[in-house]
Amino acid sequence: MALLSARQVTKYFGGLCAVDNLDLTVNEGEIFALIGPNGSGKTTFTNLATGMMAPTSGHIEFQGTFVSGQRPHIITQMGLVRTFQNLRIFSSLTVLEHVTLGHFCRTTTRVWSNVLRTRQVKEEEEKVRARAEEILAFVGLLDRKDWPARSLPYGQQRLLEIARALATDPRMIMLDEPAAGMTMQESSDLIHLIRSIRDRGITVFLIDHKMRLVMNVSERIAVLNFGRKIAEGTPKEIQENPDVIEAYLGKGRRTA
Amino acid sequence: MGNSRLRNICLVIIFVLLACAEPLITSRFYKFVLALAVINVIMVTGLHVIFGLTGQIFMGMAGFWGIGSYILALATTKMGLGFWPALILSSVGVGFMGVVLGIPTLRLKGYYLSITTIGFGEITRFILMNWSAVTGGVFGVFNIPRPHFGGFVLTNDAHFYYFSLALAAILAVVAAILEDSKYGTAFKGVRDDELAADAIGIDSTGIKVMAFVTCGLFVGIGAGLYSSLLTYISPEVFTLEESFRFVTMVLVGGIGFLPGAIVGAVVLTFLPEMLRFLQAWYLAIYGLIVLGIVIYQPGGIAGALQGFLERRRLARGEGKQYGTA
Amino acid sequence: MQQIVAGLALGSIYGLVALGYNFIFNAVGIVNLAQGDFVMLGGYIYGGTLTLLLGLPFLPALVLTAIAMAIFGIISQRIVYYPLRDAHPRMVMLSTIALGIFLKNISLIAWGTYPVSVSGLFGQRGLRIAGVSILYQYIFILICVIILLAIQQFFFKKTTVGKSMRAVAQDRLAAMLMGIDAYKMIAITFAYSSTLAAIGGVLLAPVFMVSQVLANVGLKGFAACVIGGWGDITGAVIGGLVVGLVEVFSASYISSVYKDAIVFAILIGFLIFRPQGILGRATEVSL
Amino acid sequence: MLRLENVNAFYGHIQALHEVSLEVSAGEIVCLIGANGAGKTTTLMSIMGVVSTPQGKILFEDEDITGRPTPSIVHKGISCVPEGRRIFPQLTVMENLDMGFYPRRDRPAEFEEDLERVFQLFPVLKERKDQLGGTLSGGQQQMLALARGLMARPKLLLLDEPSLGLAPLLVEQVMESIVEINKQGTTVLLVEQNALMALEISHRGYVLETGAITISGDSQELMANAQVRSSYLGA
Repeated sequence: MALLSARQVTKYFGGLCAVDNLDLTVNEGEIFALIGPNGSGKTTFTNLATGMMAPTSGHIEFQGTFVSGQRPHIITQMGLVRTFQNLRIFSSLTVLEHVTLGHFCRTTTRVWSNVLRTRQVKEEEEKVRARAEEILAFVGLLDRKDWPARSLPYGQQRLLEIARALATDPRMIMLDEPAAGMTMQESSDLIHLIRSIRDRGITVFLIDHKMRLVMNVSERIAVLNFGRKIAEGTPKEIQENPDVIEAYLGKGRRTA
Repeated sequence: MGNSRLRNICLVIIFVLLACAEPLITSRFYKFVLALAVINVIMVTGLHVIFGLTGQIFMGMAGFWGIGSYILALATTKMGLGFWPALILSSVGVGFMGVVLGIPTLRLKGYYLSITTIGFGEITRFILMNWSAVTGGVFGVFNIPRPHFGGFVLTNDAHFYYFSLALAAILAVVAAILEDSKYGTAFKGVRDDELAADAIGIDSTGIKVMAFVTCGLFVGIGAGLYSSLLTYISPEVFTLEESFRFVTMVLVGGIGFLPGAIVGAVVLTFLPEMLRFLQAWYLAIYGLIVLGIVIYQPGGIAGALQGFLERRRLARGEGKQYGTA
Repeated sequence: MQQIVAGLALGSIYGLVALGYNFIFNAVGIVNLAQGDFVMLGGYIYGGTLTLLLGLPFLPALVLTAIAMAIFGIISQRIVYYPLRDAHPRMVMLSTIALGIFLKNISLIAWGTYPVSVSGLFGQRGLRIAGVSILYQYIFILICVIILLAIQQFFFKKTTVGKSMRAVAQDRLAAMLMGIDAYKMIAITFAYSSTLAAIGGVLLAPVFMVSQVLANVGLKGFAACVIGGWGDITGAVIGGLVVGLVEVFSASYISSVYKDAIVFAILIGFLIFRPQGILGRATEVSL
Repeated sequence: MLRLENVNAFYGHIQALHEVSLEVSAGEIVCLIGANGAGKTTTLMSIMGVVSTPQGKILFEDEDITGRPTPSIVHKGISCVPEGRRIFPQLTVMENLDMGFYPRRDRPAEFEEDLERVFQLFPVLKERKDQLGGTLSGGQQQMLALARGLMARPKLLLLDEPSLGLAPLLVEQVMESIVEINKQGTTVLLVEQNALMALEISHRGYVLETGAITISGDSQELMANAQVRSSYLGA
């Protein structure tokens, strides 16, 4: 069943066409990857789907509702969350605070009850905390929960961003180059993490350049070039596709 | 800093010191300045929420202050409202101005927001001066009543002082609770990275408007007390320089640390008065002092305190808690 | 016609002030909120000291003011920017505010509270065309600004120093790695933007009187930046002209009491509805 | 040609480099590999004088350059292509190259000659010489960054993560041009995340872990080293 579908989505920046008449469907429960050369429109598509930008034409539906042009926080509340290619960590918050803040949009108590510290507020805080700790344990950061997030090593900051996104209880998570800057070991661990995210019932949409990761973990791949989709299929089909080799992969197999 | 225990200890110490200070000051003038300082503490607590916690450089404090002062002044003298309803009205009124100002934040960030708030402050002063029919124009408003409890009116400046101090303490506690709640974390999240906050489902615009409204509610109370303390107000007080002075209070205290902002408010209320013997030079020197703080102690009082605690911890041989990254 | 020329002349000076903002903004990513006070200082040095006190003729006074302000720009760069170069831009913004407060009050001490009036090169003489009179001073201002812009254009497009200043503005670290002494270029940028402020002050002195109020020109220049689009040189000039025209027309057709308020209202309108300015080329300005 | 002796570097009170010693001889490609945050960029920035190095010694052609201001180091003949390319987005390709020529601006006669040389290496830049740097694609920007670094005619070229964020196809192209640059006589110190790639094109390599050099040697040796293989090559 289609969870996210893009229909004839086009995005212009000035005269430059970043996404060109793109049709894309991501099914519920799959791990889907979008690859392509730099500047081929992958991140732009993520921005369009999560409301950071509005498409010039066309539209994107999530769970059958239009999301294109919606405001970002509404889309996240609908269950579509993303991470960023360049880390965006809250510099003054601790690891645990990141994850509790991720759950903020699912909490219900109001300001005045928070100021009066009612029983509901205390119960809610307890619940949010337990949930945050569960997610931190899931990504393997529980022992660092009281660290200031900015003092985590780079790879762990990436994990924290994923944890923060998972705390919003999403149905689908879009990971924009999660392995960038990760060591070989960390990106191997990421493969397991991505699989277990899917096993929690969350659909995964992945953008990355590390072919070892992409080919290993994804079930379906679409390839973009100059904003247009040039191929779509299983990892095996993609690796053998002459157009993709020509535009993106290259003949050598040196890249990891 | 992010250390709520340190914050609470500092708050207790500050309010105890302020309570003890009143009898120690003998000069009538400085007693008055002390009362002004506590009113500024209330207003700076509001600014702390929007500037310190939410990171929005709000340069229109004079606007909030002016509106709040005039609401109380006009409500008591022209509408015949009692002091208490008028104080609530000024708080709510300025809180509402927070919504009005918050709406532009739907689209504005950084400098744009700051400049819009400067514009807001200047336009407010302009209206207060020129809308003579209502505001009395440049002549201002006279005979603003003092607070009362039943038949007991706080004409005595000392009584007024303790009354304001009690309100300031209550509001500081409210601000501290808010800071420790999930909303406090959300404020800081929006301050650190608005886009990231949006991406995890936080309505950053809503959070900013909320911070503006909270600021307005606090400033409204302080401004009302100001009118009542002086019993006379006129528009030429509410200038851009005053807005800057409030921002400087937060800065001197250290952005994001409430006790720091409060100390900043007290210091910067007294400093210009104490520099008055320098006559024409005093504002120039005041500018230099602010410049010096920004350059040499950018963390403000909070930064100095943190540095001190850090050095002491190191001296005691407790290693850093976190590894390098 | 009269108003158009007056508006354009005034506007071109606002444009100069706006350029002053833009250069510093592009170079170091901060808004120098003391820019208006620089204009005021330029006006005082020219009007208060060099012309009235020393009785210098126009040209030497202009040149001396420009030099004095260029040096002042380098000094203030050293004080308000350099120590804070690695701090958050908001700290620099606040330090420029403090500098502004300092300048305003020091000028009160140095030149007193009474406005200084300076008669321009042409006094109140003017040109009469078809029954309307246009002050020579306004025409002179327009010519000065046009020449200045032409020189500036050449400087930034063709000279190595100009190009390296642009490079530093776009990416300081990369520029340093090219062997460019970035902090020297930043100092030059401050010197240049202060010189622009000084020229603005000198040209405005005969139009307004020189007083602390002259610092309000900073706000007009800021409005010009926003209306034209931040960081954009053409935008700054266009924005300045718009502000100048609006001011002159609202003074003569609505009320001179409200002219500043109207400029402010337009500024806020732009901030809210079109923050990228008329040209809309500049990307988002964020702190 | 370049020698680092027991260099320590600090960010505030956090020590980023611990006693780093390494050597690059003329004509070599030497690579520095390691995880993110291990101190690779800090090492390069210390050489360039961007990070202050209170302790240790950095020698270039037997001359102590520790703590010298960046411009004077560039004038000595070291060029650095920083991480993330950092070309000047609002300058044209030509103006970008012009900036690269800055250390040799007193010899304008050689400009054309050098320009021809980099255009030969990267023909695509010639086609786009009047385009603004920011409008180039990622790969083209990387080419421009390399070309800009070469315009200084450096004796030693420092490259920081030239493959970062590039598509596999482009990574290969960039690596090939690095080999070509080296063949034409420029010594290269290459910092890379992509360890396999870096070791394949380099002569020698160093492994940096949390600010200290842990393993060093011949690139072939490193590729065979069990620890390198498990941590960086994913084998």
